[in-house]
Amino acid sequence: MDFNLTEDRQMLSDSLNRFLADKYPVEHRNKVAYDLPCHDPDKWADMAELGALFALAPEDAGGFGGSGFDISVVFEALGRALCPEPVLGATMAARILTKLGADQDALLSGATKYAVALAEVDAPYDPAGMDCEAKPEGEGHALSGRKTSVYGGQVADIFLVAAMLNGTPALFEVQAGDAQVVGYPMMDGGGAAELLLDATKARLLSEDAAAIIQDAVNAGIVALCAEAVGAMDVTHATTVDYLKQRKQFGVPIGKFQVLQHRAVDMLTEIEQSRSITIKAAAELDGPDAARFASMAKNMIGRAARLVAEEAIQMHGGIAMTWEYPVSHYAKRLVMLDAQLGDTDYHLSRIMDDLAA
Amino acid sequence: MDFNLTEDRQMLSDSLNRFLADKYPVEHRNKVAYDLPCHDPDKWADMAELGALFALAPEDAGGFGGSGFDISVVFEALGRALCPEPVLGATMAARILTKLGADQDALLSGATKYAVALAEVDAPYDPAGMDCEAKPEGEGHALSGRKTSVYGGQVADIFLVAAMLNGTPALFEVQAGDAQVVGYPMMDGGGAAELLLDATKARLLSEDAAAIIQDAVNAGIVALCAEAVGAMDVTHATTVDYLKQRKQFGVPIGKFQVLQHRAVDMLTEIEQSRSITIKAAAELDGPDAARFASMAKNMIGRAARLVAEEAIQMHGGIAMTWEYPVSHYAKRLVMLDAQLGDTDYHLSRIMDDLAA
Amino acid sequence: MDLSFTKEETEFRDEVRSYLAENLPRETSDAVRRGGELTKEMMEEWHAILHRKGWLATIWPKEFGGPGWTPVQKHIFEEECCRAYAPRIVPFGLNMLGPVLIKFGTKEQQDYYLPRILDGTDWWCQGYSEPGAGSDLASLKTRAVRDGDEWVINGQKTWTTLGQHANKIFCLCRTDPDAKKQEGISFILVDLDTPGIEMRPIKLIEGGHEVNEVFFTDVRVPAENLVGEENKGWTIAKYLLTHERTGIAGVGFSMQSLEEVKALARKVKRGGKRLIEDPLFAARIAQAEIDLEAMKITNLRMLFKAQEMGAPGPETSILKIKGTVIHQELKDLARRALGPVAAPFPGYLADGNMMFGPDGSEHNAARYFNNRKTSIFGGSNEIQRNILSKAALEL
Amino acid sequence: MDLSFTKEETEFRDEVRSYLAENLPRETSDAVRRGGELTKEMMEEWHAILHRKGWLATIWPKEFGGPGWTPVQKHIFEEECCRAYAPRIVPFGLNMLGPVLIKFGTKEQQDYYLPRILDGTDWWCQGYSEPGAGSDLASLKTRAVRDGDEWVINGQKTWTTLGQHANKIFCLCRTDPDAKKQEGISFILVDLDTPGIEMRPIKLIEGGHEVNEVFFTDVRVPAENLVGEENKGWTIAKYLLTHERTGIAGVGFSMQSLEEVKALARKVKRGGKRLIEDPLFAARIAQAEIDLEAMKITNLRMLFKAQEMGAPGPETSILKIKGTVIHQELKDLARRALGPVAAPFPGYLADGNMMFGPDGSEHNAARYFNNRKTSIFGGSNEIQRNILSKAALEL
Repeated sequence: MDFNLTEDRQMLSDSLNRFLADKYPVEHRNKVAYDLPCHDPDKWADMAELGALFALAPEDAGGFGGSGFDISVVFEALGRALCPEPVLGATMAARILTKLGADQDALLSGATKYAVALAEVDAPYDPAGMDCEAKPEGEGHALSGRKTSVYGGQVADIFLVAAMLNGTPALFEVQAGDAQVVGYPMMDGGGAAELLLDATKARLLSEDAAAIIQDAVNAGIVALCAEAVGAMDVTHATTVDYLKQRKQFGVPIGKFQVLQHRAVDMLTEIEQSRSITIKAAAELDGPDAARFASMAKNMIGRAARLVAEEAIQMHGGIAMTWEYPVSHYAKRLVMLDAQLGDTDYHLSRIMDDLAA
Repeated sequence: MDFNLTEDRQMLSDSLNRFLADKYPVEHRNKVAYDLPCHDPDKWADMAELGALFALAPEDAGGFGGSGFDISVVFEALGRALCPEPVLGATMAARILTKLGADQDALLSGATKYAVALAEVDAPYDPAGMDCEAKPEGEGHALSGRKTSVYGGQVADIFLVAAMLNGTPALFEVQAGDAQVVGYPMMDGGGAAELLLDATKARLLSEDAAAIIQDAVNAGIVALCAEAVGAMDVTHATTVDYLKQRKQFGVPIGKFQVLQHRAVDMLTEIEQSRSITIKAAAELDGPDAARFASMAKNMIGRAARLVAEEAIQMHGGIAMTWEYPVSHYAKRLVMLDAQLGDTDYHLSRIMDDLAA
Repeated sequence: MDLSFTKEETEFRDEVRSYLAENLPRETSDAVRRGGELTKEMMEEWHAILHRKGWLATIWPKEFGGPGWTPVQKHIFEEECCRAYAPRIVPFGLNMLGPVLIKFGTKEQQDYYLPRILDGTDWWCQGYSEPGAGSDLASLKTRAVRDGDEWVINGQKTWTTLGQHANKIFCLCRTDPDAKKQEGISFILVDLDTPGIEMRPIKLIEGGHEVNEVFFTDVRVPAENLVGEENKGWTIAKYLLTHERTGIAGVGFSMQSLEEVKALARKVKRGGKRLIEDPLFAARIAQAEIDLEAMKITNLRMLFKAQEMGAPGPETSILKIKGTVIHQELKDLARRALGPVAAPFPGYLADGNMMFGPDGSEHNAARYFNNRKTSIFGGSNEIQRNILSKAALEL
Repeated sequence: MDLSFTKEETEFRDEVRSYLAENLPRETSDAVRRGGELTKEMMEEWHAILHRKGWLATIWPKEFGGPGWTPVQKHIFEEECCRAYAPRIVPFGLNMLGPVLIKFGTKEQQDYYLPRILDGTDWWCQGYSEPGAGSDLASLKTRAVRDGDEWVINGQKTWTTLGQHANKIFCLCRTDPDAKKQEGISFILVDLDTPGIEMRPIKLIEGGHEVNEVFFTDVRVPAENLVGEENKGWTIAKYLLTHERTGIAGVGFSMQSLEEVKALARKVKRGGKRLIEDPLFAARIAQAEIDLEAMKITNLRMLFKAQEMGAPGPETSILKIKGTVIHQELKDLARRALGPVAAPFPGYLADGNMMFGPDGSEHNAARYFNNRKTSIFGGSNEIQRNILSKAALEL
């Protein structure tokens, strides 16, 4: 049993945290985050150079990481800085390409940006209700349908798209130039796209892709949970600082016992969130990966909302303003619940295990 | 709009509260509540004389009340005193006998004690899964099966029993002497019985009794909710008093802001509980009676648990003792959730309305 | 006990309902329903319509132009306005300054200002909060110094709602810096055209502009703009904050939100099923509905008590606490129901084909965030709990 | 990062597991599983079995008879004991007085008392709490006055767990009434056979007898029964309260409870369906299971940190707060699952046919109520939050 990071991961964590603090401060972040393309190519290249993307794949796939803890180290740093760059898509794509044994050098170097298109408007969390369909056409396939909420899709070069093929979820590669991509910035910063497919040219990657899709989702969940833990840490620390500085009725409001206990309850939920994220990361390559990912995402959904709402409430009006960074942390913390399955969805998956 | 009690109800409330405070103090209550027969015949007769039972039926059925507010006035007083006498059975039986136009003088005078047997071990809250069955025999019927948690059954003279007749819930009258009655005291005081029926002689009261049963349950729910409101009021007041008197670290613990806010949150839930109970009482004879009864029982289940647990916690060890009355209030508040449908059961009924 | 309205009250409700049906502009109610920001013109038009009917200054005494309603009538009116998706009346002139002038103002002030509030000549905003003084209002620092027959004001106000539309502001200023905290404060009226005033927008968490900062640099206003006595402004401030508490439960708005959530959950699909068939989501709605149903009665009970006693008691803080919690919960459900498609910034997917939920639901995430304010402003829920603890529980 | 045990730790776990399988009396584990009260004989027998194996004084140094385990081994041992439904070891001699004597006792005290703890000659109970001093332990009033070579003790102790089985009690007494609150307190050992001691049972909320009041009237004990220095008892009290914090999360007990709840929900029927198929109840179980899964890791993380740093940090209060909340929630579910048939007082329906749930579930309501104590004793959850606020957040 060892809860310390390995030396390599600790170095990556330190350098990424330092880079983001220096080069991606919140003012810059806010400039990038809320207007298309929600992406800073220079910083992206710098991050790639630091190894933030190489960490997403194992050595024999061209990277130097690829485990759950590699992903969580990267995303905890992104979360601390609220970095809106499209690393989630890269993470999920790297999992897929690794499983397929496909070349991903361009992904890991940052040269080519990938996005993974799974969700649909009527089936946002589960491929079960997916409508998007693939038909053989010529040597390849043609996809039709609408994929929604494709994170990073607004700047992606290549989409990995889930679509039904002969009644089974399959995975395809679609070039951005071949599809209609409607990008947009999100409420909590960062971009996404709607991907409109109308007999769009596609290359089949995997015919029976349910397991690969689930694995990519598990990895994405570990990423989002670690991001949330990083963002919660900053939010909580900022709130505690504020409690020490802000005075009302002549004393720092941190002297009010009600706020003390609520700050402690936030801390408790954050530590529980950190724990379950560690567990999900540890199990990512094991047989129960989906189960622990669901547990983590459920708990993060609850804890992140609590931390966001309590941080706003305990700050009073100031955290309701765009000017004050906590407002952006709060938005991210609340909105990430709806990425890759929300609290209720993942709880229902654990419930399914129970009835079995 | 008028939220004052009528003069008659106010008088009944006052006299019942006074009687219980004088003649049924908690020491006496505890003596009666936890040992069979969980019943004090003298006090029962006194309460009947005060009109506590006559209030349960309308004038043309021999009483002087019978509305939701009559029931809630009686039970709020019972709740304040934690009175364990079997009034719930009388209330539900009076509703049934009134609907059937049957004579109930002996019930209202207190001479004959009724209990209503609806629940079964595998169908505790809903007649839907009922197993107990009725077969015609001679001029009457014979019932077989086990009814559970028959409140007041340990001292009942007559049981009104729900059983399946030709695939439909029907209602029967069973004399206590004809059945096997296994009485027991309950964790929270007061008695109940298991009613074991084995081709037991029964008189058919109503062949298609689903609506009558539902009405009796609705009335029982109004009773339980009002009882809970009374018990919550006392529990909360006792807790607030304790906060004022008990000192730690040199100050009354009521000066600690955390306890202040939690006492306020208890108050808020109690006021909400009072409101929904008023609503359920007001609607008891209307078309939406079951819906509002479910709403009330759901909210009471949540609020009563909160009030009980917070009262214990805020008292510290003392409320963990048998000696200190709050422990008995807390038990009653927690355990009444499982009578006539718990929080989850009633929530699911409101959910059913939604999907419709 | 009788929860129903009297015959007169029911008739009144029907009258309000049909008046709203005939007079509330469809375009305006649609805008309210969609949840975006209203234009100034829409607000002014609705103000004028109510003014014509005499239903504008609902809490003013009859002799000053109020309709002379009972608390129950006011409640009915508010509830019907919500039902009809009427805009909220901008309260600063009508519900805040108006009652203050009626109680504390001179005859001249009443004669001059009250008609201008009613006919919309003046749009008032509020100069109460300051950057350093939130819930602890009495620690305000903005100074007003008497210089001849003028006040010279220096300082800064914040959270000035809809100040961008206003031409006047009423301010609490410190006029005696040596007095104890709550003493030495005065209530002063200021024309926003006066030199030395700068108003800057505050961008809110969701990106909207509804509040402002106001900076005062040597702003000179006539001495007669003082309301009430010099250094007695705190009395006025307290009166203003506790005077009008019907409606603070926001029951009407929560009822709107509940209907929106239900409609959404019936429309949204999750893997072939309607969201409303998901037991976990249905449980959330049902729970909120039950809480709201109880809150309706709690609201009426406090209204009844206020009517019986002549004034609302401290328990009305319960309405604020629980009312905002319920409303915020419903706003959370409205965002949650949309799942990931709640994320796009409103306006970016204007193309009709890009819409996901019912018309207007693209604002659901923004509204969720914006509504976090309701448990903070007007006396935060923490302050309300302090009040209840002291006044109702005597702790 | 590595969440798995080492090879040695895994082997140790297997060894513990098989030892328990072979040596824990079936009758005893059944009694634990059923949840009623254990007999004194069962507890003493289990004490002797562990003593024979050398696994009794798990936190004592090796030279005093401890097994010399790492924190992880202790954790594994505790978890395995829970898995096997072993009785909880009575902690007062082994985990409380033992470490105190080892750190503060004289050689004579160690030589005399420690072996008697191990071999079960002495059953110790705790004289800390007083009626007027709960969380505020330092305000205790029981007096000990030196008279020649004796202490004369007067006062009252309460919440003395299992005092009915004990023959000795260790007490905190005020020995200098003029000193400041936390000073002037001494730690004194008392034989319960000494004249002037009366022990009275306290009946708990659910009707059980596990705690007592102890009254001291002119109780004379030898001067050498003082542990440590006179008037320095507070140091010992603090040491004792903060010394041993592994296990405070109660993860093993929560795992037991979770399995019980699952088994129950699979057996209980509601209208033709198994309770576990009710989405609302299943959601409650699933939620508790997730919280517990996280708590397992939180527990290990703090254990790891304690092992790395040599001592547990203030964050261990998180284990107490969240650990008790999760356990209490599971006890609530166990009661809730039975519905109305949780109500009968245990014992009244002894006839096998009258049983509703699985064997032992008739105690579910009683256990729910009894377990409300866990968030109160050993430093209430409110005190734990105060500690965290100060020590971890520096507020």
